[in-house]
Amino acid sequence: MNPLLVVLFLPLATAVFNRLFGARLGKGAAAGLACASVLVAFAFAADSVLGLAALPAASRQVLVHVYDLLDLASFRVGFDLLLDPLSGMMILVVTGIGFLIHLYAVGYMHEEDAGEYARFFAYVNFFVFSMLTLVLAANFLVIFTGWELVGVSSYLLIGFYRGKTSAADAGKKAFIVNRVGDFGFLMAIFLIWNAFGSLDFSAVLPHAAALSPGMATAVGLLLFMGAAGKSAQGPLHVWLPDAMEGPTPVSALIHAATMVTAGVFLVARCHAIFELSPLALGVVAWTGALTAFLAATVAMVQVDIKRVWAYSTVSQLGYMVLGVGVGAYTAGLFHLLTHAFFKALLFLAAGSVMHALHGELDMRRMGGLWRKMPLTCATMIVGAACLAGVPLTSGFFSKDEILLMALRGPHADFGLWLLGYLGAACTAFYSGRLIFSVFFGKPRDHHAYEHAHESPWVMGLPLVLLAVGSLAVGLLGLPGFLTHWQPFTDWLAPVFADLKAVPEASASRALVLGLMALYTGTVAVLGWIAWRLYTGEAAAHPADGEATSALHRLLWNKYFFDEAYGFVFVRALLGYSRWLWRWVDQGLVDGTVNGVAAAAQAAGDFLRGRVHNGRTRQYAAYLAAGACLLLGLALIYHR
Amino acid sequence: MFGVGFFLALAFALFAVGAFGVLTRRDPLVMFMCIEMMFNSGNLALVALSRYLGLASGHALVFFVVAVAAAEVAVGLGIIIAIFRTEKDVNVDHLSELKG
Amino acid sequence: MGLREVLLAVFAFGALAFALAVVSTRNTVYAALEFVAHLLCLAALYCLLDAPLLGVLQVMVYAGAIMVLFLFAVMMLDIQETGRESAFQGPGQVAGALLLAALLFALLVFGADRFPAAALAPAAAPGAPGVGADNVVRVARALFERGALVFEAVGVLLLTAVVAVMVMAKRRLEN
Amino acid sequence: MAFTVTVMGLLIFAAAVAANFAGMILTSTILGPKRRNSVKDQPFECGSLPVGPTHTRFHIRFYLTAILFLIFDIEVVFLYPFITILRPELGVTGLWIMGAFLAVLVFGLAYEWRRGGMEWD
Repeated sequence: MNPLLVVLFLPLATAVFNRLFGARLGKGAAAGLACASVLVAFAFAADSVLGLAALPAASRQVLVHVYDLLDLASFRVGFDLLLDPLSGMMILVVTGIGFLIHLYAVGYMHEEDAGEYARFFAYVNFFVFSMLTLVLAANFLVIFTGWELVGVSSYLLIGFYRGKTSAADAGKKAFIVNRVGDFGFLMAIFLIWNAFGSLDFSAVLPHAAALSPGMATAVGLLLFMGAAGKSAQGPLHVWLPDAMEGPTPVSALIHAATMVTAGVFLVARCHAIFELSPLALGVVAWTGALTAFLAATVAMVQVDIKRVWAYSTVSQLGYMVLGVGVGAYTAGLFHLLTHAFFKALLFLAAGSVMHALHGELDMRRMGGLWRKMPLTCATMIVGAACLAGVPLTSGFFSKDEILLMALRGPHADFGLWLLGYLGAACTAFYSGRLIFSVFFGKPRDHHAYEHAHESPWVMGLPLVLLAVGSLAVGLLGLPGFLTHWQPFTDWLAPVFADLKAVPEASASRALVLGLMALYTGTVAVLGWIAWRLYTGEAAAHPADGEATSALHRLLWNKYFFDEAYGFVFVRALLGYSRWLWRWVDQGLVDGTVNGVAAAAQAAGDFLRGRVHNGRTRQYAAYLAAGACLLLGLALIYHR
Repeated sequence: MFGVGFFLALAFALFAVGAFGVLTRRDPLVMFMCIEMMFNSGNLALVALSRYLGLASGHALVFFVVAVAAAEVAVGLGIIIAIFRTEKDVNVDHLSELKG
Repeated sequence: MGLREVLLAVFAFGALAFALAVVSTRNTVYAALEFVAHLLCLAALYCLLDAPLLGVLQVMVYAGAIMVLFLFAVMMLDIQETGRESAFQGPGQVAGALLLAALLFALLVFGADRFPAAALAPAAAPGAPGVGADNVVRVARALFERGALVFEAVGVLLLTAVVAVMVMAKRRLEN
Repeated sequence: MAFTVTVMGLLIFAAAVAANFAGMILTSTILGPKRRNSVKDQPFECGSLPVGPTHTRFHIRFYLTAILFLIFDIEVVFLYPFITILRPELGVTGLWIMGAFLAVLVFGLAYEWRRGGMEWD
């Protein structure tokens, strides 16, 4: 049996088992089973990827046929899995980081009762299965199936605390906003089927050039609509911050490391289509850049630590989308990889703080916690350094590469670079602000401070491993002028071998070094500002609702996106509906309809007495007569 | 004489007889038997066509039809028993409570 | 006309005759027994059509298990009441039903006649599913290689049926 | 129109069947002796009197048992063709397929057992 099947179906099997019997097994068994299944899946994934690496570079593609989903004469879709360098990287991320998060959750969810505990692990395992389906898909039907399964499992996980209305609402919001994107994705799939007569990647992507330019743009934009929904881009980002209602390990798993990267993955997977359409690529890149910048500015003023990281996730996803949008697919995916590590770390560390402070998330009531929880503090500083792009951390290398590509890559634009640079500056500021407010300075809430404690080892161990990983993963993609050892680029090279111009940035070494110096300086200056502002006795946090300026109010309210949606979609729709109801419906339609309806009701009453009379055999007679009618029609009209 | 046409005609005839039974009998059990008869006529057509086209997939289909029919009979008879043990009446025509 | 043809004629006759008998018999128990006979004739026809496995299936599942259920159901209901009335209802209804059934039959026959003759021409030698062990193997391949998922679905369907019957019958047991 | 000819053959055949059927019944009704008396109409000609109604209603438990029988009947019917190709062709995959099927059916059995479908009192 192919090891990929184990990777895919083991988490599903444990999910089903835990949901059915986990509550009776007790907490230890349920959690142990869930963790073990993901660990085994990781081992098998590593085995598959090593097997893939042993193949010659040009033939690193393994297709696994699991089952014929549909086998009609003209339309055949199989449940096919594709293992290539891209999906290989993704399954390692999903199972590897997924395992660490499982481990962390063992400690984090410990206070739940056995039933809820088993339910949690069942859902998380189900999520892992869904995500693996998505990344391993070998055709558009399977990837869409995975896409929807991810949507369902994230709905279940975000709304995990089902007693809380806000959690249930957040789950629904995530689901509905994602559906908007999915609509685009589905339309794109229809267009692809129409154009190619097949949904297999192998039949579509290598022959994408057969698409007319207009069709390529349409398909690209619709695919990106799906990607934007999942990856929380542009106007469809509103679900992600609310999704923090889920348990913290869920935030780390779904909203940092895996699910939200699906959009980036999709664009990279379908790059052959995007490359045909400069317009579609432009939309992708500008959406990414604007999202990166705007979300970073919002993160500067939020006081809920999980919410800061949520907006930071939106912003970092913007960078990845910017990367793939300027044709720097490898750079975008490298940022995806590094971000998966450090953002999972940051969320888990935030969860650890929250755990220590009994659910407190407001950074205005923290401070000085480094003495109480040194491990959490150290690991979170590592994560924040990566996020902010402190030199020599993984985030520095990956973000640097994207920005360089935005300035000098095949689809570069100065405006894209500027937005990216400003966003990076904001990132440095809010990362510093959060670290300094939470861990340094004087404790602001002495009661909470006294009761704070370091988390147990099951939560600490994943933090340490992720911190080490966050630092080490940068080595895989050092800048080109430092070394020729480029494992990440080389690994993904077969996937992007079809690109005409290899996106080798046409930049001189002086420019690269100058940019690096610029970023380093920016990070240093903004970090220092944050230190001065937030470690003092009276830290510069305004209270709730106290707006220091119009700008602050705008950012505090997240650019009024939710309010705008409320106004445009809810209020306007209601108003329009009311107008329709009053005039068109009641006046025009009802006037006509009431007459018809009265007649219809009379006819209906008559018929109900005669036709719908409860006599079984009479119904059977209608059935037979209908069959005769259909047969007769078929006989007449079939030639 | 015994080509595929003969068996198809026999299957059609059995189907028509079954339909006639469903339309005229009042005993729900006999109606049910007639429905099974229509099922079987379909099976007969499948077997005959498989025989003359040299396919085994028709046989597999008959397997599934029989298994589904078994499940259907189990539930259907369960429903009939449940209804008629409360109604104390075994005439379909007297049963019109479930109408809208 | 060899033995096979004679047997085919006899069992085709039997199937049709017992079908008519089921429809026209008043007593439900007799109707059930005639239905068993009808099913046995069909089983014989399957055997003659080179489908011995299906013949066995027909006897075991239909004539065996399903009809046992029918007979239990008959025994559980009080059948004396209907036995007295005529099996059919008024002459108008019978005529209408007869008309509908005849129409159905005619349409089916004409429909089959419309079928391109080429489609019905034997693809391989007639009787290709073969007799004996080979037939079983071919059917098994069709069942478990292409139809594995359907097979599992049938399992779930049977489970559903068991649960449904339990729910309906259990209420009765508890009363 | 060879097919229609066959159908005509079938129809003639059916008419012959019906005529034969009717003829036999008619002959026996006409030719058979019809001498009835009260003793002959009794259920037992040996003289013992029948007690209670002849139709006794079965309990629903029989039905539940019959359902179990049906399930395992189907199972056996599927097992036979399965075994013929298990060794050379299906291998371990086949065991998984059948294992899942059997597990589902055994689940049904367990359910009926748990709900007391097999208790006789």
